[in-house]
Amino acid sequence: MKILYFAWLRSKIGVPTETVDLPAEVATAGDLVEWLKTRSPRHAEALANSKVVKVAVNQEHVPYDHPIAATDEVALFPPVTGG
Amino acid sequence: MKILYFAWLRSKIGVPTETVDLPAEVATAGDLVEWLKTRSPRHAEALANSKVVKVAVNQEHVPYDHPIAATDEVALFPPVTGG
Amino acid sequence: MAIRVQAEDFDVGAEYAAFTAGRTSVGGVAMFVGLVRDIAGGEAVSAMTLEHYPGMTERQLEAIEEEARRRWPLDDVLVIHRHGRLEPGDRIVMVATASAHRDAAFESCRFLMDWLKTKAPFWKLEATPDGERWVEAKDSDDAAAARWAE
Amino acid sequence: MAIRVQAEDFDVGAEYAAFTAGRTSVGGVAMFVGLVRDIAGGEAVSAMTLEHYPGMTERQLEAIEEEARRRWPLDDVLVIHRHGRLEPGDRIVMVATASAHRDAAFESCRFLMDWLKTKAPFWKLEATPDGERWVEAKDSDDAAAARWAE
Repeated sequence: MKILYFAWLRSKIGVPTETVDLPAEVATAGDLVEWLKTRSPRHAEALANSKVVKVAVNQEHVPYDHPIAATDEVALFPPVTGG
Repeated sequence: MKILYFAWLRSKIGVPTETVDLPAEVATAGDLVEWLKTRSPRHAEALANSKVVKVAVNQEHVPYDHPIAATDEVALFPPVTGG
Repeated sequence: MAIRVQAEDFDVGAEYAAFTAGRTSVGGVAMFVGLVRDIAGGEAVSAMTLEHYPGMTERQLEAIEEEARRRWPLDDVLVIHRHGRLEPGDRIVMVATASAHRDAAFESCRFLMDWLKTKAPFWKLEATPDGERWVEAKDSDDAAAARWAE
Repeated sequence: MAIRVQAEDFDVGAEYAAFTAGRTSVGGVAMFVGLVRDIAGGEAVSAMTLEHYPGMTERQLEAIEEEARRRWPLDDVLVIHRHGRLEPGDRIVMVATASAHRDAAFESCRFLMDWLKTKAPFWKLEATPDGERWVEAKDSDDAAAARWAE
């Protein structure tokens, strides 16, 4: 699965994108955020406060209970601040 | 006293402005509207429905109980429709 | 601050450029431009003539602007209103407000338009296939202005 | 209809002119232009960099526009949002809506700005004397967007 990071999530994790092999038990957006925390201390720190970690699946905002599949484009980012 | 008419009040009465000598008993904007009705059948018809006859004294909107003096600039017009 | 009542057309882009030139404290500019429609009340309109009360118009617009500045923190306000004969598609009015904050810009711009429609002494005469007719004041405009009563 | 996400600046006057050219059924155009302020949260801001999520940005803006057209009778909608490095006074965003009626134009323009601030994937990085900092989302923006919940 391809994962994109934006804004301070990107700079804290240190890469704009990474490709991961998901274990079978990671079924939702929320599962993914939890699982990503175990990848490195940088991931753990960046994703510590899930209130400010938003998830988009295939370019649509989704809640944490949204299912994810290996072919999805998943993006993690802080609350948006455009306009 | 100089009186100005605008929009359909002007076209119904037939003049944009007229100068009148007020009798002493005409003390308010409302008195003036009533008194003007007696000047001609055109005045009477134009001013028949006082709901749609607005009064400004010295270029400020005023209610009918507003006092008027001979030196005031008084204007009568329908509800405004600009913008 | 600028209040202008004029027969001449105005250039929205040039007005916007002058309004914001050199400003770095403004976060948002809200603008409204009112135009002559080719249809009104179901009838075709070929032209519109705007009559106004010179002197009182400027006075009322200045009072409305002062009220807007009292209510919202505004960097600047622009109101241009035309009079005379206009055709469909022609610009009638432009209001622009600048503020550090977008809510203040949006609200003051709408406030100015609502008050202008109910306080500024302008009257519209429409030319239709059945002849000329004076536009009647709308209850909805009074209701819109009443929203802002303090 | 036009949604544009671009690094280049835009010309408000030219956009307005193109937006209204040849239209005679539009009674009002509401516009909002968002600009970079030289101060934010009490600190001087020398520059701002807007990051976005290409693809999702356009998708979200199109969805927001569709929603606005569903809610109000609009003749046209324009949304331009820049990304990249900007300086104080620079334009960030422009929204314009055209309708026969001014309330529809005003409300839809504000709706678009409120939703854009809470849904469109843009992030602002401010350069201040203390270094760079990511702008935090404001509760007031969420509250503004919540106004429009149906």
